[in-house]
Amino acid sequence: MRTVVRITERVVETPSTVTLRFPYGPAAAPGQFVMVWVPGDDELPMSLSYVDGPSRGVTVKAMGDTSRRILRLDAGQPIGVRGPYGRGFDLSARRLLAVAGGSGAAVLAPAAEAAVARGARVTVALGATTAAELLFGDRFRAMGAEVVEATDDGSAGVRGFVTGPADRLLAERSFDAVWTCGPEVMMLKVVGSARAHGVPAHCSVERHMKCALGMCDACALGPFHVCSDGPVFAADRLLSETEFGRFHRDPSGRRVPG
Amino acid sequence: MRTVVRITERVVETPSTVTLRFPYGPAAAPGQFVMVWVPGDDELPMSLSYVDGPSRGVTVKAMGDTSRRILRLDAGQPIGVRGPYGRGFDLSARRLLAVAGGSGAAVLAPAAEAAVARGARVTVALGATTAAELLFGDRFRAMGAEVVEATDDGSAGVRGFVTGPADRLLAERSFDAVWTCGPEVMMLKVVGSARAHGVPAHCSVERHMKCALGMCDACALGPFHVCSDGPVFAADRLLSETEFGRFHRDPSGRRVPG
Amino acid sequence: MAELGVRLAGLELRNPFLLASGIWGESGVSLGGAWSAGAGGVITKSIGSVPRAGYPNPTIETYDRWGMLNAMGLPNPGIDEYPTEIAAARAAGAPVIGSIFGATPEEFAELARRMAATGVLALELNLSCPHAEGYGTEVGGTPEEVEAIVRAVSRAVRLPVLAKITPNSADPAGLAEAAERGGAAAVSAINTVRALAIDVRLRRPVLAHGLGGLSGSAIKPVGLACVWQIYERTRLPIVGVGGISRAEDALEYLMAGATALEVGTAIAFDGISVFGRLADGLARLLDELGIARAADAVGAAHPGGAAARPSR
Amino acid sequence: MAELGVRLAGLELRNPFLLASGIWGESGVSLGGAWSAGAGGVITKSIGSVPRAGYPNPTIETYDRWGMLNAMGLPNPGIDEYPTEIAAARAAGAPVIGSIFGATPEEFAELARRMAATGVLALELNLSCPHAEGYGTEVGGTPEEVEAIVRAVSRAVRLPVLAKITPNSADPAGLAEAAERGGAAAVSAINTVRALAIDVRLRRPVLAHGLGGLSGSAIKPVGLACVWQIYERTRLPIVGVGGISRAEDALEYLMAGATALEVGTAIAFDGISVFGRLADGLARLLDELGIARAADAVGAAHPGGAAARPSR
Ligand SMILES: Cc1cc2nc3c(=O)[nH]c(=O)nc-3n(C[C@H](O)[C@H](O)[C@H](O)COP(=O)(O)OP(=O)(O)OC[C@H]3O[C@@H](n4cnc5c(N)ncnc54)[C@H](O)[C@@H]3O)c2cc1C
Ligand SMILES: Cc1cc2nc3c(=O)[nH]c(=O)nc-3n(C[C@H](O)[C@H](O)[C@H](O)COP(=O)(O)OP(=O)(O)OC[C@H]3O[C@@H](n4cnc5c(N)ncnc54)[C@H](O)[C@@H]3O)c2cc1C
Ligand SMILES: Cc1cc2nc3c(=O)[nH]c(=O)nc-3n(C[C@H](O)[C@H](O)[C@H](O)COP(=O)(O)O)c2cc1C
Ligand SMILES: Cc1cc2nc3c(=O)[nH]c(=O)nc-3n(C[C@H](O)[C@H](O)[C@H](O)COP(=O)(O)O)c2cc1C
Ligand code: FES
Ligand code: FES
Repeated sequence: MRTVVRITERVVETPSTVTLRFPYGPAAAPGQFVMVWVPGDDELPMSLSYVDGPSRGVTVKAMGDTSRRILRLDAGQPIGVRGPYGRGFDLSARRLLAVAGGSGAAVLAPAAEAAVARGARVTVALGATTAAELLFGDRFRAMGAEVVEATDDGSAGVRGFVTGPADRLLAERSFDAVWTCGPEVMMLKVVGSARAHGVPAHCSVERHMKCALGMCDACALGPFHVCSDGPVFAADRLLSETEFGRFHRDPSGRRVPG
Repeated sequence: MRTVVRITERVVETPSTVTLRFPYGPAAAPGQFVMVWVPGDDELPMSLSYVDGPSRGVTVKAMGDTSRRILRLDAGQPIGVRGPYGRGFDLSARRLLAVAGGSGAAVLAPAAEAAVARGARVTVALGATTAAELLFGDRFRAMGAEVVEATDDGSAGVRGFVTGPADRLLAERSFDAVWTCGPEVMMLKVVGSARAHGVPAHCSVERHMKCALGMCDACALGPFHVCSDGPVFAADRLLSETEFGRFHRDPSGRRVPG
Repeated sequence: MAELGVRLAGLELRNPFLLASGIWGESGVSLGGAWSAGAGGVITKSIGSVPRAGYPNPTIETYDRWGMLNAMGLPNPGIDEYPTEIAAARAAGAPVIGSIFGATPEEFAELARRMAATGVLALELNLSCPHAEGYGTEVGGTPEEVEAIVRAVSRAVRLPVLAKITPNSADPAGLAEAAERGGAAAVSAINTVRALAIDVRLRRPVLAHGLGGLSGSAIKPVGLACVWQIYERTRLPIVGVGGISRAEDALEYLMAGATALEVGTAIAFDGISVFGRLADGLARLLDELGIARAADAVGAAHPGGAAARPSR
Repeated sequence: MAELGVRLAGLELRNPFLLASGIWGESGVSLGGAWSAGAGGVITKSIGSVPRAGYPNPTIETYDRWGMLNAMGLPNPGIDEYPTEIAAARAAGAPVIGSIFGATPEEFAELARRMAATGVLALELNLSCPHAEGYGTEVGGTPEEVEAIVRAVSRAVRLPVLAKITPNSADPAGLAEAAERGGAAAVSAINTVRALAIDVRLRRPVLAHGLGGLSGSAIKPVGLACVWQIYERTRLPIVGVGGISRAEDALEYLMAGATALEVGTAIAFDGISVFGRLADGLARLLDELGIARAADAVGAAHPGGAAARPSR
């Protein structure tokens, strides 16, 4: 039940991030992910960065071997796609703060677009190591969102982690909801700020995935399976009911810290 | 994919013939049959003698062991039913002659009812060994059909085979179509008369059945499978393309005369 | 248009789709009908030494459109009467492969001689019916038995011999290796998978015989695994069978290593016209994938393709 | 309401539906979750001596809603770390059966000792994974192997031992007989059926490992046949597994001879709430058929019912 599609377009978004576009039929919601099979290699979960219409897309950051091979794929090459899986974002908030670290903007961009389409006002705190790595800044601006940038090296926006500007925005303004996607320690901090300011937060969580069907237990996170109950979770439940931010499981199912 | 149903009513139609009624859902057309499974015994093809509504029925004549056991079943007993299978009668004729021998009336009665409901004028030539064995005479009369009877012993109607009155009716009146069901030699004669008078005839044919799905070849008749291409056939094709009336196949697939 | 013709153990087939044994296979006219509907060739019902009525009904059970259970019990008219049917099938122009079943190598050999005399182009040995006492898997369930029967038949006739093996084995490919040693020209895989259905309201097995064999889409993955392993462990041409109902299924089997294919249960669900649709569909699919000939797809999913086969 | 509780090899289960090994079975919280969702008990993922990552993805393929193919490759955290998970499952109140896999009788025995120490109520031996090199069917494919492993484990621990056997055998019931000789308290049948899928567009097997195991509705008739034959040839209680997703499926297995049941693939298609639906549905179905207790249905489809079992 995989569909083999050919990549129609390859867009270099940042030095380490590439978007691959491909035709894909099944309806999807922002926040959902697909399993992308690179034949002869591996199959990885990837959020849909383009969710609607005939041409979908995933935006891949160079991490380990497989992601690096994925982002070297070019137009015309076949990949296997199955999904979409999981539950996406609640799109009902009117005043939204999206906090993205690293490739987190890949899932927050389409979700923010959908929220804007429903009339939300969106502010984005966008973080990266350096200016060139800021992902989808223009895409956020094009949808009418206000973008506050942060870079580790200060080459653009505020110097330092994006959690700083995020906390400041939460202190200065009123939001109905915070969405965040990025490294787990970043998300933990953002959730802490949101709590402090009484704003409900949702996180898009990553865990090792195999079946993506809520069966194999690879992505177990407390009482949840990230593939079917997530990847987007209410932060409150993540903190009270799971080991979020403390440990995850490696492919053997062993708990490893972090 | 059998449905197990409980017999709701048992009606003795003639000394050798019993109707069993039971609830059954799937839509059926007059002339179609079901496979009736008597648990612990056998599964036999039986035409639906009651085709519509929630309560269907089959009308069973005592032949060999299994049919005798079937007609001894009583209300409350469970049977397995699958189907309906096959193709039924073309109901477009306006002036119809139905020629029934033995249990043949079981399939011709519901078909005639359907034709009458579409405005046809139906004449029935109804044959049996003796008066008490005439099947569904009242049912035919109740639908407004004219019934001409024939019995081997002359105890009712014309003495002799029903083929006699059938031939006479064809000679004296105009019909658009002849339908016949009964012993194969009887049907052959009726088809002969119909041909002689230029009236197209259709026969409901019996062959040994196993799968009823057009697969196992048990019911092969020339290029046809009675279970899926029949049981109702245009007489012309039966005579020109098959061994109808000359031989059939036993359960092993061997040709046996008759 | 892609070339569908394949060569199987010396037979030239206009397409890879053979009528599977036991479906439309008792009457010669039906065999001819399958050919007219577009089959590449036809395999007869398995024929034995004497007529057999088979088991009483119920003989089949179906599962939606993905599976079927049967225990026909090898009904067949017997070898004495069967030449008439072969003659009718040949008269219709069909390339006929005669399927036989027996209880001993000697009975197989004798049936093979008599079947060969009818003018069939090849023989298929049913070593694999899972529900016939004294036949099928009961005589073809071990490599030793398979080898002995195949050898007896190969010595008795000049025709190519296809050994049809069972998936109900710890090592189906080992049965194929045994067939290869015995002199088979090809191996057909698979026959049905041992199975059972119970009617909970009647508290009894559905089939009169109790145990039966599963066929249809449900067993396609099982057949593919057998073909895959046989491809890697023998040099025999393989006839893939089990759950083929769409062009994709057919191409899966070819790429797993099958040279020709058999189609059975799909005929119950989709009618005999499935042969035409399969041939058209396969040609289109090959075109789409830029494969010029069905034969070029054989074994293509193995790393190294045809080079993956053992050499001798 | 019909009584659903059953007694399996000394364990009292509130209903016959056990979580099958390999599904929701790595984390103790998940095991507890299956219990909370209504399972009668839970079986852990098969645990080995050392952590194993399993095969790379793709590890699964699905067929509509009637089947699934997997080759996970026995990923598991290893017996050193696993006691924490068992503790979490037990804390949730779940009756836990520990599944283990090893390469030799000695490794099985050592794992059994360590698993027993975690407080599980019984052990299930995975003698039947069809796609793990050096484990599963490769060490439990013959009666001799099954007997030796079961004997080694039965001697090593006091807990009831369930031998989980493979359908990929000429004679699965013979494997159950061997388990009985070795001292098993019960036999679980079946594990998945050896199978393969090919992606014709990519010209390669879908699963990274190539061969995998078929599960889900497609194998229900296969599992039923195994349970039926084991019921007739051994006196062991049987745990029926393979394709159970509706109450009718469950009752089929009970009537074929199973005392308890395992549910796996249905969880992927229907969610963990399938346990609640199965229990409710079975109770209703038993009521409809006038069967007072699930235990009364066991073997009911055999002529003679429980009397059909061999006596000793
Ligand atoms: C729901 C979800 C959505 C994701 N969306 C995106 C996205 O939009 N863009 C993006 O770049 N990345 C995304 N990822 C992460 C992506 O799946 C990979 O984890 C990442 O690309 C690193 O893989 P690798 O094989 O290159 O790294 P490796 O060096 O092989 O491994 C690095 C780490 O990647 C993780 N990983 C490897 N295989 C898997 C797997 N099957 N499932 C989950 N994690 C795995 C492991 O934790 C491993 O420690 C998402 C992950 C999840 C769970
Ligand atoms: C399409 C069709 C519709 C039929 N409709 C009716 C009907 O409405 N009422 C009715 O009384 N009978 C009907 N029959 C006939 C019925 O199926 C049996 O053939 C008949 O009842 C005799 O069965 P038996 O087992 O009692 O006879 P037996 O003594 O066992 O056998 C007598 C003959 O019955 C035939 N027979 C046995 N089993 C089968 C079988 N599986 N399929 C076909 N024939 C078989 C054989 O030709 C056999 O020689 C129909 C048959 C067909 C094919
Ligand atoms: C009703 C039926 C009858 C069969 N009879 C035979 C037979 O006589 N000889 C044989 O070798 N195989 C027989 N088979 C097995 C088929 O030839 C084939 O191997 C099997 O059904 C798998 O293919 P399919 O899924 O396309 O049906 C029979 C199968 C069915 C369904
Ligand atoms: C993803 C997956 C993983 C499995 N892992 C194991 C395992 O570790 N040990 C085991 O004994 N069986 C394992 N099995 C087999 C199941 O326990 C069960 O026997 C089989 O799937 C048939 O049941 P089902 O049709 O209900 O899934 C696994 C099955 C699946 C689908
Ligand atoms: S990936 Fe298998 S349960 Fe989530
Ligand atoms: S009964 Fe099987 S083909 Fe008609």
